[in-house]
Amino acid sequence: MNLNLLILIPFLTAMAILFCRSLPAVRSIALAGSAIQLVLSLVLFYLFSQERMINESLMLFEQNIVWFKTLNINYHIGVDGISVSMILLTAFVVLAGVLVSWKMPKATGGDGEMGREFFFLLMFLSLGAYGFFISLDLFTLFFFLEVAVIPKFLLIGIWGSGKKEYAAMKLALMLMGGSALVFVGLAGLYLNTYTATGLHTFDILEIANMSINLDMQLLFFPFAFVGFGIFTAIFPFHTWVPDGHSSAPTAASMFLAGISMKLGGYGCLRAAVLLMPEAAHYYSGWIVALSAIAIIYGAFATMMQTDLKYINAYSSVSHCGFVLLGIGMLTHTAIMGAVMQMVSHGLMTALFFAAIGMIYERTHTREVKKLGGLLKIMPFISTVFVIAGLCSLGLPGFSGFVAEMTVFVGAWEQVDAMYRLATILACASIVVTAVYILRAVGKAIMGPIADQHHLELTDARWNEKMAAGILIIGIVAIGIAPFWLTELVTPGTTAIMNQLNGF
Amino acid sequence: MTEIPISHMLFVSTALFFIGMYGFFTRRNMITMLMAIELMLNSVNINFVIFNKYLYPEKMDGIFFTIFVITIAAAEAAVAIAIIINLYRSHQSIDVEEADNLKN
Amino acid sequence: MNYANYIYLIPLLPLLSFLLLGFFGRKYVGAASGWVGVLSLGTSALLSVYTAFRYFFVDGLMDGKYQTIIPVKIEWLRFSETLSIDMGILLDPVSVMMLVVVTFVSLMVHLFSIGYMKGEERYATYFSYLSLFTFSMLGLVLSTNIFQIYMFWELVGVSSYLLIGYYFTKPSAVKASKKAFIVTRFADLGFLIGILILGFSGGSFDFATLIATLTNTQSPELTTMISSSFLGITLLSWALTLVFIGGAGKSAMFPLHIWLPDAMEGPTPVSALIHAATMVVAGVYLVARMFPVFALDPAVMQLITITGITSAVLAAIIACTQTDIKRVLAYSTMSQIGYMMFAMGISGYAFNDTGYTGSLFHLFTHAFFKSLLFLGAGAVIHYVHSNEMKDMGGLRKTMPITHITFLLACLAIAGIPPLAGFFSKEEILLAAWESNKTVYFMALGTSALTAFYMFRLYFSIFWSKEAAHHDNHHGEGTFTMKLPLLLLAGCTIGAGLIPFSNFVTSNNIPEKMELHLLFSIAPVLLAVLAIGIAAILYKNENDKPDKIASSMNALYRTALNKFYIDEIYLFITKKIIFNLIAKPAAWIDRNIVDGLMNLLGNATIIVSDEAKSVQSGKVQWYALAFLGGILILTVAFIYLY
Amino acid sequence: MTDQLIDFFLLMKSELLLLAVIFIMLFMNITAKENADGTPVDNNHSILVTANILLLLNFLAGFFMNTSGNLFGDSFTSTELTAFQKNILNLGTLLVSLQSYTWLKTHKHVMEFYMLLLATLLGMFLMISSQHMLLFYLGLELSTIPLAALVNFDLEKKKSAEAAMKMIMMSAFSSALLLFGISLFYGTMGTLHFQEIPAALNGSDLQLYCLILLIAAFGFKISAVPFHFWTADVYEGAPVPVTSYLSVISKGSILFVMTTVLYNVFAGMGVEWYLIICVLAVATMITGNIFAVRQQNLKRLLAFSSIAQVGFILVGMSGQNTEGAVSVTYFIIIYIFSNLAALGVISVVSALTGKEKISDYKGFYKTNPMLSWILAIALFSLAGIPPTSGFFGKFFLLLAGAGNGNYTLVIIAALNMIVSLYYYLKIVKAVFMDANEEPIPTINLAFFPKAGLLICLIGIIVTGLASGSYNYIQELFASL
Repeated sequence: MNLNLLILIPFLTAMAILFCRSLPAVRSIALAGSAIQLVLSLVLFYLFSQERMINESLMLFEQNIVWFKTLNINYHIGVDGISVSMILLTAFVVLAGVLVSWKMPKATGGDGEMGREFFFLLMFLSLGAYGFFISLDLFTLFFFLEVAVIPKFLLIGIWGSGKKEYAAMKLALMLMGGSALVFVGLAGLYLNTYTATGLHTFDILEIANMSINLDMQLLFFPFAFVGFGIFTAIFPFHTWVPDGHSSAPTAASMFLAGISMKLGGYGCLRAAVLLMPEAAHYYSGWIVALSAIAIIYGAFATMMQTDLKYINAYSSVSHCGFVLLGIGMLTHTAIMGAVMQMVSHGLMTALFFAAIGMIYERTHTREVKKLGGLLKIMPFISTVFVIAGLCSLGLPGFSGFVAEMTVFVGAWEQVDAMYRLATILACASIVVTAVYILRAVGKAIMGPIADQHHLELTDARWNEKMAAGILIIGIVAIGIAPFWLTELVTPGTTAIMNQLNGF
Repeated sequence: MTEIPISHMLFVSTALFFIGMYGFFTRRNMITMLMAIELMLNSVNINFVIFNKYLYPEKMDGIFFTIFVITIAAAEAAVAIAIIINLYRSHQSIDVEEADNLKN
Repeated sequence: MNYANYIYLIPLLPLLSFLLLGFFGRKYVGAASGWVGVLSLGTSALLSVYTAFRYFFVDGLMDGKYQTIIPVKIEWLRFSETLSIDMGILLDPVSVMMLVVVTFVSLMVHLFSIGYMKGEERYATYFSYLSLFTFSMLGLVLSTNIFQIYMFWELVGVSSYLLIGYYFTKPSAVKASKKAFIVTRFADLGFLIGILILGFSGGSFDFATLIATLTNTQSPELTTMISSSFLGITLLSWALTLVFIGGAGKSAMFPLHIWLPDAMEGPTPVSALIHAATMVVAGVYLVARMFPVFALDPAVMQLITITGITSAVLAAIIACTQTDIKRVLAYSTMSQIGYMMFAMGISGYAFNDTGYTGSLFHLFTHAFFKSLLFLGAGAVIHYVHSNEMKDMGGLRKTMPITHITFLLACLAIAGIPPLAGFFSKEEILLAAWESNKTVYFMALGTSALTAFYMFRLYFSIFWSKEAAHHDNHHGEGTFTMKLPLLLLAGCTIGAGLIPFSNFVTSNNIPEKMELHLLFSIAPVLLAVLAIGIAAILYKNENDKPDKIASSMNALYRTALNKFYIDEIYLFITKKIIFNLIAKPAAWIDRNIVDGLMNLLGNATIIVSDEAKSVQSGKVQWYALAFLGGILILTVAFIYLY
Repeated sequence: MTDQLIDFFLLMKSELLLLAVIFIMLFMNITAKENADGTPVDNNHSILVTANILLLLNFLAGFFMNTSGNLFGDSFTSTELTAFQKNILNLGTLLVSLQSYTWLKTHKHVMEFYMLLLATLLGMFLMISSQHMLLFYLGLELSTIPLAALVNFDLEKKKSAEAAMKMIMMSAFSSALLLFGISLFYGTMGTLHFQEIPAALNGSDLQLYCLILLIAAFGFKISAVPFHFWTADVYEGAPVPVTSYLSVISKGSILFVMTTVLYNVFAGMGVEWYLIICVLAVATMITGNIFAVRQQNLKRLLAFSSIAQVGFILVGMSGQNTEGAVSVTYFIIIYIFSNLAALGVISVVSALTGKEKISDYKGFYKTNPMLSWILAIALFSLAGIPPTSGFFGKFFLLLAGAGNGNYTLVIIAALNMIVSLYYYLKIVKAVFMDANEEPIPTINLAFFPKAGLLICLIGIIVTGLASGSYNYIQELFASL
């Protein structure tokens, strides 16, 4: 399969959108485009599974085109199971995001709702994500990582709510900070590679086969890891998450939390841990400590939030901590868990934001205190909310459980007392998670109806039902039958483990 | 007649240069500042000439440089004065301290 | 018919009915929802009984021992070479026994609910939740793998949450459901860590492998777990204690019991199913499931004993003072589970295992009479529209069937022969007598208290004052409500006669049941005495109970307020966790962590503002700066560098 | 003799063509018709069309018949590289000219504008080709003095006059210092010929001092801190097209020369100038960014941002390897496109409405979506956000800088990118997100500015994604 299609389809969709005049045309094209993306990613999944049976090499469907010859920068793409799972996640979230945005959020500054620009930016964002996940060249990887920053800024700033400009600016600057650190890390890595031709290289597979000078690894690993970590809300650089997520329009929140935060985790794994394994061992204690703090501290901070979006945003901090915890533990199971948690959190948090967006669109408030008894008024949306919540607190049958448990089991394999303590703290967060999720559910969804005006509100429309349905299918597919996902990612994670154990 | 040592010459030119610079920093009249610049340029000219004469008498580089510097200084002064005149039209003053509307 | 051909249907049928009712119930099935549930459950129950019959009488027993049969097993999630979650079905005496109990009681509750829940807006949803619960509970009892049990453990927790919060517009119901979930979740945290330790150090999540490894004294895993310790306690003890904490949470053992009384906010049939017969005994089941491993560690066994007996006594005392009939029953449940628990604790493995058998026997019988009590209470509540004793009285005439069945159940729980409770309780008391006299006397006291408060309940409901004139629009209930009462009453009478140790023992080798009639004299006499006291105090309305209550004011108050345990929890959560952890965390995040980020930005802006004056607009100053730059470079590079 | 003559013409092709254009303009100016009352006929449009066509032809001619060789006793050189660099400047000038259409259309002295402008360009060409300090100095002055006049081109504006005064004073001062340095160089080396200097370098303190003076003069022209103070004032006071010209063409030419001079002529003092450049780079980046953060006037903001950009360029220059030189040249192309696109929009708006403040641009998107996007993309390119070419430019600059092993410098540069993003986004925010009661009215662009902006836009997008230009520059430098 030609992976370029993954970039091409969003690109063509975006271009087509530019030439549309009316909102219905725009969103139909966007819907068609994202549906094609989903089909494409499913086809990719199928073909990948087929190919995997006969092809042993780490990356499949590789393509390598020389880009900047003298700098040895290539447009090198290919996928392994981890990328495929991320691509699937992206496709699911994109389609759901487009569906949720059927009725456009209101824009400021421009003319009317600016549907064209909105969907254009959404497509652009998905292009960045796809490109990122298929890149096998650090330059390309970094290129796509940064491509996604500006659309986020505009989406939040134009269509957001609340302190949107502040949030947009904060998000853009902090992510840019992350990129800057990533840049330093990658550039340092690049300059310490030596190929047969005497040039440096950005090629991930080539670097993986070299041994980088240990001092240099120790110097650049923190840059790369923290840089990517900022995208995944590493403590203490997570503060863009609450503000950014809560101010963003629904679809943008879904993209941000569902896809964008995964870029970081994927990058940490692919660029930092895979390429600098010795440094990963050296710094793993730090990573684990920071992520354990993020998990438990994020969870406690969530308890005090009263805005639904803030609740989910802070819980994202906590949940993404599991990703970093899994990576930091450096055991095969834990890393696999981290990957699964990325997929799971992506779907789950997108669903959560979708539900919150639907509630907000109708009630015009996200304050838990002003909501109540929604289950009676809008049973579908409330059920979606509860499902997202239950997935978030790790209920078996949903993806969250599978991912978290894998991380825990993997984390427990590290026998050192400090790691154990971190694991126990992380485990403890499941209780805190239950507390804040149930508080939110109990107040907003259950309980007496808070506002009699809410009684006139309607339940979900077809597009919203479809959006939620798509995400729930994803969540349940992992929750009920995780084996396909583990099978998919195992070769990739094994390669990382071999790299980690290879010295 | 004994030859004047190069250091004497250089002393003169350097002194001239810094006198010019001092003038440039302290004078408030723009025309005077231009004159100070001329002093600096002339010190450079002296430099060129004496280096040429004392150290490298076989080539004419220094002398030529001097000629060009003199020419260009004239052109520069011409444009500068034109600008100053124009400035005077709008500001009614050629006090450099008063031409500070563009700042921060 | 091979087990593998049909056995998976037992849990899957309720799942199907859950999906059907959950997705389409409200719109398409409507009033037929109840019957859908009954149908699926009925099939499950029939299959279960068939399985039990086959297992116990046809092919379970080989070489004088009940075999562990695993007809279905698939690898669900592989963690590493040794560790994986397998989904499977495990048949051994305990699980088969539980299978029968769960499906049967669930079927009864489904039946009863058809009448009880009639006219509810979310009728279909109710039955889908019930089906979900039954599915989860069946999955739990059939688990082959400790992680599988944990998964279904969580699922029963959430179904319980959904059912307690069924009346979701009632704030108290919402609160109770939240409390139930969070408290058990807290316990599950222990369970989870216990699982992690066991899995990592024991080398497997699989029950069979785990038990085989750890009971083998030569195995390196056991050696490691016994030799390595943390805070002076061996790893094995840690693991088992933590697992037990999980069980204690689910089984509402002291001090994790606080959720159970509140859980009575749910519809009464739900309480009968979940909070009396099945889910709450999961803790006991868990200990039984891993009994060979638990038996390795006397310290943990002692902990189980202490927890069990404390809960039994405490709950019995509290039950004497409560006025809400469901709460009385809830505390009685807790007390009875305490019985089962300490019986587990005092039992030995393979020999001297009367406690084990007694515990499970009691679990078995208790399921019947306690669900009967709850359903009876449900019928009463349905009739009088209140939970409070003071609103009841003299109902024996208007509700004859309920009255008789309720009386039978009360007698059974009080341990009056030849009802079911007598046999199982005697077995437990016997075991206690043989192992620990203190426990025995405490248990005996509890037994008497049980008889007392049960009859206090019985007399208050059915005797006491004359029946008030309730608007009797639906009579005692429909046939579907009476039938389960009668069936359960039948079981209450008959279940005790089963020679239980022929089927369930700790090492699965059948033993002959012995009856010690002489030994039984004391408990029975005590029970009768207690019933007598209850009759004097409560049969007719009088002020004696109040006098007695005021005469031991302090104790009464403390018991009435449930020993203030709720308040302690409230203090810890609200005051300490909220105010000292969560609030500061949120504050620090906004003001310090985020503040630092903002500070960076603001500092840049301030510096920028301040620096602007450097650009003064004076050309001479610019030239000076120019010269200054040159001088600095000169000095730096020529003289310093 | 004919061969020599042909060589002469070919080698000086760029300069001669430019001269030809200047003379055509001069001729047209002399023969301009007058109305009956003695005022000149208003035929600005046709003059502008002619000028732009001539510049276009000039630019196209730059692609052909480029030969290498030396003239004037080896003090003038022409190579593929210089031809390419000159043509970059040609393109830039063409773009500036296209964008100044709106402004010049109503201006009284169009011809003079072009003559002065092209005279400075000629000076830059000479500078780029120079192999001797004398020629270099002549080129430098030729490119500076007419610029001062250009800055004053809105004769009636107070700001314009002040800016011009500052510019001429400062440039006179800096050239005096430069000359002082050159004279001392002469004293120590006895030659000012670029090919002979490397052999004469001995690394003495005096030579180092001279080098500092030389770098200061460069620093003045490219506005490196602390020689940058004039920049903001002049940029603000000058007419926008002149600002554009100053910020990209003038700066670009000096950077070309600086690269050649430092890399080739003063390679022997590499250790010394490397450190100086590093210090300047850090100071420039930080100062430029810090000052830009709080600016309200767009031109002033872009002035400081261009200072910051120079800091980044200096980081690349500190790489001291082929990548360094290549990335600097490459970045200048990108910078020309990006900055001209941004200033082009501002130029049009300023010419038509006189509004130059950020707050004036609130709600700009509502009335001028196309211009807003161009402005935004240009700013993203300046900030170094992909997929614009600015990303590639910055990436390669910093990579080249890091290639010398100075990671600290790269880290500082990377952090500065964040600050710079802040103020660029501030503009974007005003344009896209803020509501405004009285937004700038919808602007109907004339053909020339539109063409200019579109070329910039295409340049911004294509230069990066298509690796051709980078590889070409790489070949040019490698062939030296």
